[in-house]
Amino acid sequence: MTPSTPRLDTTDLARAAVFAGLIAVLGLPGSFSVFGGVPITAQTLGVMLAGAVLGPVVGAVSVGTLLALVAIGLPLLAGGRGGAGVFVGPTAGYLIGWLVGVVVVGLIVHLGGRRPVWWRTFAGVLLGGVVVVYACGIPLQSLIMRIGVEQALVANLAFLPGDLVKAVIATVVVGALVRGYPRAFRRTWARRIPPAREAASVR
Amino acid sequence: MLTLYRSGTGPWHRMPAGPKTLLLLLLVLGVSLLPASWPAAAIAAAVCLACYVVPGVGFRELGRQVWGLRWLVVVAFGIPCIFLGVEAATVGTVRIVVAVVLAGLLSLTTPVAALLDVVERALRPLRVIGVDATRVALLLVVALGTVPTLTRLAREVRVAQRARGARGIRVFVVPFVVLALRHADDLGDALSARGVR
Amino acid sequence: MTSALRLAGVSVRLADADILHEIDLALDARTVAVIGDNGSGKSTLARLIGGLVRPTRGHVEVFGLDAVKDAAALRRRVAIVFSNPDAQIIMPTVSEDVAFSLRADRLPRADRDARVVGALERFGLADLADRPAYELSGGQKQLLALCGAFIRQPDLVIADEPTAFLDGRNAHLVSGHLLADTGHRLLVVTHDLALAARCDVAVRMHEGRVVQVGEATGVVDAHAASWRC
Amino acid sequence: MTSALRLAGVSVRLADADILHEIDLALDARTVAVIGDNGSGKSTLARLIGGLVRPTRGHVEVFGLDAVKDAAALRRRVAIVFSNPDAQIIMPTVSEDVAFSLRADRLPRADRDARVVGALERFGLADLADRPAYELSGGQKQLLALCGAFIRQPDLVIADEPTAFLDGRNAHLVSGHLLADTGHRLLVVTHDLALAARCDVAVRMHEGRVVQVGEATGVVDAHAASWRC
Ligand SMILES: Nc1ncnc2c1ncn2[C@@H]1O[C@H](COP(=O)(O)OP(=O)(O)OP(=O)(O)O)[C@@H](O)[C@H]1O
Ligand SMILES: Nc1ncnc2c1ncn2[C@@H]1O[C@H](COP(=O)(O)OP(=O)(O)OP(=O)(O)O)[C@@H](O)[C@H]1O
Ligand SMILES: O=C(O)CCCC[C@@H]1SC[C@@H]2NC(=O)N[C@@H]21
Ligand SMILES: [Mg+2]
Ligand SMILES: [Mg+2]
Repeated sequence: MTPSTPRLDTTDLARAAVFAGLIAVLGLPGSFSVFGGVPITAQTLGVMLAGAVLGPVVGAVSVGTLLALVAIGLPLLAGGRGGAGVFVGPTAGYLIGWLVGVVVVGLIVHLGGRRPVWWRTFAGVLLGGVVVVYACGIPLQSLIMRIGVEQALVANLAFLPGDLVKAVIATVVVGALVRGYPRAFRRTWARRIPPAREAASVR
Repeated sequence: MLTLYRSGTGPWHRMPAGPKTLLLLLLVLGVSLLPASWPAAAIAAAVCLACYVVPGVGFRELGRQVWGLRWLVVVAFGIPCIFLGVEAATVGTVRIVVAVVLAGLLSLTTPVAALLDVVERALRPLRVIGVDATRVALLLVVALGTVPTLTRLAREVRVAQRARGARGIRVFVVPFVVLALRHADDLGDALSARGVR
Repeated sequence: MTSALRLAGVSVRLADADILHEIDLALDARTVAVIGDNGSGKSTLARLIGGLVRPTRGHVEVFGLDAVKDAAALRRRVAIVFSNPDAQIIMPTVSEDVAFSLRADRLPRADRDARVVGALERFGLADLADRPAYELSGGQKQLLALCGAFIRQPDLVIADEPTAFLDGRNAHLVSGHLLADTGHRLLVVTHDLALAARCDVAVRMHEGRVVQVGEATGVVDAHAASWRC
Repeated sequence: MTSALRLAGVSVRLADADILHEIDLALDARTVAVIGDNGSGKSTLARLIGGLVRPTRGHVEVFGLDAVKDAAALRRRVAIVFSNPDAQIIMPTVSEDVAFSLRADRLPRADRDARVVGALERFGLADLADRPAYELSGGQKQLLALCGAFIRQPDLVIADEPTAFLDGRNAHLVSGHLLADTGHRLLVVTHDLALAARCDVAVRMHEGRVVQVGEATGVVDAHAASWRC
């Protein structure tokens, strides 16, 4: 479940672990509301950020870690849910979608190891964090619930506004990190650029 | 860390974690493949009741699990009801609930540590393709340990922001991610210092 | 007559735990230190006075304003600084972050920029105005937090272990700014007993109760004596 | 003759920034303090000696072993303690975490358990053995980190601001354990000048260079004089 090739050093390992925890904390009860059989959850925002900040490989390890913990019975999904049961319930496809999506987000945002720019980030989180997640989630939901794909699709329109908002937030957050804490990305582009050019003048 | 585990001494609790995982996996698979008909729903429900009647879990626990799925029931019944009719909706709902509740038996009756061992053992053959099972297990343990710290950091950020009159999720997420990454750097050093390569 | 800071029969319960018990306090000193062991309730007391925690019982009054009922009015007169510098930063660059503190005042842009520049200069951050805020050193970040707090010219500054993450030089610099008499009162929670001793009055806490209030050096000595062999 | 700790022409570059410049050091004292301003490179020096950072140029030798080439051998003789108590605990319960330090030794289970129990007792944690580590207070967590470091009977303990997050009482306890002469050498990075003064030798850093090495109290006084008015 957790890919570990190519080999990760301890910093990557720690980052993957911490982001798994971060996605879990974004789903804590009390922080954000949940309703319906499939929750509207800020955890998808965490998935987008994992891909955008950690890149495809470490990001995937991170989401894989979260899913493995859920599978062995820790209540880390929105609303304190967990256990092997969720992998045979109607949201199973979305969870797989997170794993595929985080890779797509990472690949697009870090394309060629370049500095993330807002439009590429937005395209990445939209494609990986929304389209891919739906593409995995909806068919499996229709399979498990034995309803038509179109019907599952209609039912899922309820998530679209929320997910678009999350994609915008993720883009803004990544922009703020690029400006405020470039070291967040140091495993990719920040490693190659000269660090902190000294103080620009005061306006 | 709170878990879904409920301690007990019944047969499910005593069964070794590995075989139990396999058995439940097979049962869930079987239930999932049942056709959409009344007899199939009855079989599924019977299997489920049989699994929960065993001492150490019991119907109370079953009730608790099903109650936890109430929203799922509403949706799993509601949507197909509109498109497919009452029979298909009922049968489908029973099947989904039974599958989820059966799979739930695993975490209900097995401590997380035992399941970690199962993961580690199950991954060991993957050594040939470069998966280091011990390392994966360590990763899971470390990730679990980050949850209380991150919860505390999230609270720290929220309090500091309230003091400055700032609100909103963007404003929350940026410092939270920075703090999380700093924590990860410290954690990475501590792992190396304690001999993890 | 009413004190600048008055707590009457205040208890705080959080998540089913009694954190503060029946606290009565009336303080008028310009600078007050709060000291005590880990977990004794110092931060909770500071948050209570800053309006971030509500009393379960009793009343908290700051400048004659009720901390619960007049929370909005108090918010404009009280600023709070915490120990973790990263948690206090809101905007990505130094000057944006300081300017954030003024956003509610709806000043003309030029005025606002002028005040930001002035404040940055006062805290020695002028050269760093456009730098990524999260990549400053710990000491610089804490100065940034002070800058964002002082720019609103608060009447009371509450600081919760403001020097915990700092080296000697920066701790000295930060405490200098906090203790300087520039028209504000100070309530500082600290385990740096040298800093506490420089305040006028100290409050010593133990297991959710105030066990001693008085002239700072005396209280600090009594506290240090409680654990030094 | 070779010193216990020897750095020859060591420079470190991280993310294209020069962090340490041409450091030459030879130290033989039992306890060494490293002091200096925020960002002066103290932590990087400690991590270098602990084998967590590689020198970009030059050589680091500890007990005659090269920190890069003999990293594995050194790992068995050197233990490191950090300031953040939350980031050092790896396993879910107190005793499991201490046992984690011994996992490479492949001891028989009974021996291992006996050593864990002994170490927990020494650090006053015996009563907490089966508690979830995240429930401990900051001070207890730091004692647990020390316990995990000392159980391997290291020849050198490196501590990076081990008391930064602790209150007076716990800081006192932790420094007592670090300074006690129980057969280990100590290299401690600290901004607590009282702790630094209790070491034999102090190293003072400034902007990535070692600017003074000598008898601790003298170096500490010189450093404090550099920023006290
Ligand atoms: N939100 C909360 N929910 C539950 N318990 C809390 C909460 N905040 C604080 N506590 C508990 O209240 C007690 C006092 O906490 P507080 O943070 O006020 O102590 P403190 O004196 O500031 O300690 P320290 O020196 O470690 O900062 C502690 O035991 C703490 O665990
Ligand atoms: N991984 C890194 N990448 C880039 N720069 C780094 C890295 N680690 C440290 N630095 C920079 O190197 C300089 C020295 O850092 P170091 O942590 O060694 O200082 P320090 O003396 O320990 O400071 P403090 O007292 O704040 O802990 C700082 O300017 C820091 O920003
Ligand atoms: O908690 C689970 O079991 C999985 C939740 C899946 C939620 C999906 S992901 C895409 C869509 N957007 C949301 O906010 N929720 C759904
Ligand atoms: Mg506190
Ligand atoms: Mg340091």
